[in-house]
Amino acid sequence: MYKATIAITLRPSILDPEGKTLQHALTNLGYDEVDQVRMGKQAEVWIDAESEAEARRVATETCEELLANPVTENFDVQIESVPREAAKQGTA
Amino acid sequence: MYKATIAITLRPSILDPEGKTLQHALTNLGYDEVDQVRMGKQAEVWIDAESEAEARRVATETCEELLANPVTENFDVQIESVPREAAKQGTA
Amino acid sequence: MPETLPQPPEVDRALALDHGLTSDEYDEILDRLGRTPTFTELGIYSVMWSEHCSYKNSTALLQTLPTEGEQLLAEVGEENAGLVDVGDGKAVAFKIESHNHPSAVEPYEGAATGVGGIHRDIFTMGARPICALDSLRFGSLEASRVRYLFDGVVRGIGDYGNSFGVPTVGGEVYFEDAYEGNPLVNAMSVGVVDTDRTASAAAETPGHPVVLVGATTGRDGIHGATFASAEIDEDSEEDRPSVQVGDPFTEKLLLEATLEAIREGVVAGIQDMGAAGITSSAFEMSASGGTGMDLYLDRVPTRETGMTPYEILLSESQERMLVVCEPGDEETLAEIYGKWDLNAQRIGTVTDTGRVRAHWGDDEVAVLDPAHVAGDDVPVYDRDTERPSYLEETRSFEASDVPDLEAADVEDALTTLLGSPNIASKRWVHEQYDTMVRTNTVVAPGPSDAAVMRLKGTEKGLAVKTDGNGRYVYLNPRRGAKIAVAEAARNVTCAGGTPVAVTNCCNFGNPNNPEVYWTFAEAIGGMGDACRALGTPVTGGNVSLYNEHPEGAIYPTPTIGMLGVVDDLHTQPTTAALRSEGDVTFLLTPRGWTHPDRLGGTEYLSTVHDRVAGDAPPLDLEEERAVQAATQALIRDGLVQHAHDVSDGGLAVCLAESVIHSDGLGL
Amino acid sequence: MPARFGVVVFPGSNCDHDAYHAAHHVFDQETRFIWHEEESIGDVDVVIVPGGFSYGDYLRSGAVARFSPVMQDVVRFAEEGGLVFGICNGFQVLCEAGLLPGTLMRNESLRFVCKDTPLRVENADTPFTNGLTEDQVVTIPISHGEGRYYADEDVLARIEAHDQVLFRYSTADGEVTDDANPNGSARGIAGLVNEAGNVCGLMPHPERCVESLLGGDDGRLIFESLLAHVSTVAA
Repeated sequence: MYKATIAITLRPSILDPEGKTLQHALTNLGYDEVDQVRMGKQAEVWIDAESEAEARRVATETCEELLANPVTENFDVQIESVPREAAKQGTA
Repeated sequence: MYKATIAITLRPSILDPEGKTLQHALTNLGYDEVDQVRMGKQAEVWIDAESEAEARRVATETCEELLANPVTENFDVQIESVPREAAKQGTA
Repeated sequence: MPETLPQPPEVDRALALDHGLTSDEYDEILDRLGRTPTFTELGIYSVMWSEHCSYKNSTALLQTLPTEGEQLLAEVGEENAGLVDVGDGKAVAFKIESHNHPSAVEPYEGAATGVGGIHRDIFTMGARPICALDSLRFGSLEASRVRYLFDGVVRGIGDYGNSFGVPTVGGEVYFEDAYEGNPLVNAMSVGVVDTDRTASAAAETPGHPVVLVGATTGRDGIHGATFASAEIDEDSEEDRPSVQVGDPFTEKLLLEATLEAIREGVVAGIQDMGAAGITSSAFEMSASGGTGMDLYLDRVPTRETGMTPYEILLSESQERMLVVCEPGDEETLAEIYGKWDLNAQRIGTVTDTGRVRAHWGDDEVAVLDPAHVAGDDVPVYDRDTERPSYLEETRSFEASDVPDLEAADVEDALTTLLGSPNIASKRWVHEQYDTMVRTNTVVAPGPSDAAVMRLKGTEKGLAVKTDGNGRYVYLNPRRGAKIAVAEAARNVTCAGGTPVAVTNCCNFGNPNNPEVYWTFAEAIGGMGDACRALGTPVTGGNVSLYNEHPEGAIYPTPTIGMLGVVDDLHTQPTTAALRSEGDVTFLLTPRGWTHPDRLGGTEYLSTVHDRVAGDAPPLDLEEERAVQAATQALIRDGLVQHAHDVSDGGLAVCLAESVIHSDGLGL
Repeated sequence: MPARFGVVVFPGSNCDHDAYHAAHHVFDQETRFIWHEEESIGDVDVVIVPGGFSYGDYLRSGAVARFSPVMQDVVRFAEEGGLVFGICNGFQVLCEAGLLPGTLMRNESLRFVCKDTPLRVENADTPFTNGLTEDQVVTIPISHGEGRYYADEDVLARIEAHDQVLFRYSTADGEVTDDANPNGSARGIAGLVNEAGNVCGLMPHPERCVESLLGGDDGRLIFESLLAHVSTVAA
């Protein structure tokens, strides 16, 4: 069993109102060191594949077909091997 | 300049309706290898700090105070050093 | 064979007290069973005898309320939604319920699951929800935690309602220091059903299969019911193992599947799973049917591994219902729910043993009498009462204690009132709600005293409103509760409707405090008086006790959900907005009425002079009924262009609002 | 010659009944629901992909719905010139399905917004707007949380060049300003058609304002345009 951790982020040129609002709120809370915030999504996908390469292929395809919007988003896939039963509670 | 990449995920015991629906959709699309999906958020925060430890402290505090909901979410902070001007376009 | 279980803890008095039961209640259980209860049985008693499920501290009082009316169809139980016949072969199911404690911990999910739960109470009766309303109370907006709670609650109500596809058309929002740390989130749903298509909530016939339909079961909100009966204190945020999470998408599927199953006639009995999940529906259906049930918990579709019978029985996973069907109908049931991608798993059978027996494989983990757990034998308490000492101080207030208003200050006072959070426009709130989906909204929130909804297929409409004023009830519980009913009826009348029936949500403090229980008893008394005088019987509702914050009890706050019928939808809906130049405005009062010159409990006194004192404003129920009857007659005769009730902020605010809502007209 | 309407129903759609009520009860047209698992949409002149929260709007509005079996046939119907009308969530589904350019993102205010909204007519020469006149202002309710239209600059340029924009958010007197833009949509775009002009996406809900009883009936003009187009094509 493998777990893909997929970061789905807005392409840099695209306006991110949520990031802008959070950066503003953090400055108000006194975090002047915070220069910019960009919000994205993280998908954790447990894949029952034979090999890491197989898991990576499946993860990449699920992004291209559904999880990421090609018009506005980039995605990055990290794969790790996880014990089987951990998946059920999503504790891995 | 440092960049914190923060994974904000639902605590395992919390129901994830979005993950449940997407896992179902992927299976319908023929991705039977997909055993489970959990959706979360990823925050990229550019921090103008003196050291990596300083950046990590700021990033962790912003999560505790604003970015993560303590009742339903866990968070994990990764820190990397990034060139200064890259921050502006968020391209790092 | 299901997996073997970890050894449950030893059951003793201390564990019972941990579970929120009192020592006397534990003795009552030992006496009734003649043995020590199993760990699972203890969990069942703790949740079913919580205030939230048993109403043990309020049943005695609630029974004094008028519940008869020739238009009422369903036999009124505290937990079921009322059913009112509105003619044209249609009946209206409506109810208001609280989700205060969960919303104090997690505002977004607390409010969302409150909306989901109240809609299930409606469609479990076979009715399709046509609109939702809410009644919200928070601490002062100065506190950032209050702003966080307020934003989370509004988003939760919006996201759930908008996705579920039922318009949120009305409500009220109040900000008072007394609600700091313990917000009130009351959600109301109104549904319509053909009178010959209603569904029963009883398990009547032994041998009928018992089927669990809807979402899978997880460890959500275990002990949510008991938690709702315990005061919120600093460390209560940690002892919540798992917050209940709402899934409006699954609820929409559950609604369509359930209405389809009822239409196909394969539902003999059905009950929504609210607080206490499988336990409450199984025991309540058996108690009202006078039957028993054999349940096999290992057949329940679970979302997490290793769940014990205790956890499965008490889980409050959302979007689930318990259905009883005739033998042989299980396949059709599974087919209908399967079409909507939902589980429909048989987990037991109705029996004639007068016991609910829960099994884990071959082991019996609980055998209890539904009458004792959820029926007539549940303990009922009549607490002692004591007139609160604070009344001495508040009633000593005289209007002369504050400087009279100089002519020069009138304008400032009015603008201060119009800008105060309790009176200012709530557009920021209701513009986040879909107020129009299902295209029945004739009068949406904003310019009107009540929302008016179209009843497709008839010339009629429904006027619906939520109302309550905690400050009035704090200053005079009996009169304050009367005013809550009278004002809700007045709002429905001004919108062109005739008040028909009421649902209530009683939000009070700790019942073991005699002063709190006095305000509760007095308020119920006043509510009964007003419902009798105005001819609007109570069809059901909800009680939420233990609403406290660090310094003491919240304002005693009974909120009223009023249902009215608009006979002619094309001519009678009326709003507060001035309509055309040259119209004449009248102040309608009882004959011989004179201004009582009293400022007690007014928004003016609180906002301009920062004082909460005096007696609640005067109210004569006979005069109120006469003024409303006159208004209804004037509207029916087509003489009324606009109508608005005088309430918070008095006549000045009432006139100002009429101008503000109009299209550039003046007065 | 009546027009035959088909209203697609996904799990989670909730404006399907409203579209059906408008087409069938208000305009007295033959109308049927098309369940998302049906392979064929059958004999229809206009397919309405209604508003709502298909699949709960999880991940992205319309992201999951586009894979429903019925969408394959809707795409075929569109490619053969059939009239496809995506309203609100339906607009999002058509973008995800590639029938319309660009995408709909979360409102810039980060809040759901539901209110009557003035729109300025940009192109009155399409099957959806032939009953209106250019620069006319109509008021149609919006109700969405993800209504911010976005497309890359080159795509926007092409859309403008082919006069594909039908409506822009405007003030009551037709000014397209930032204040009049409820969600931050690029160029104030509220609704557009594909290059062939037979597939339309519109964020506002015309089916919610076809009866004056509910406070306005500017939505009639769009339905009337569709009926007029179908009858001229058939004649």
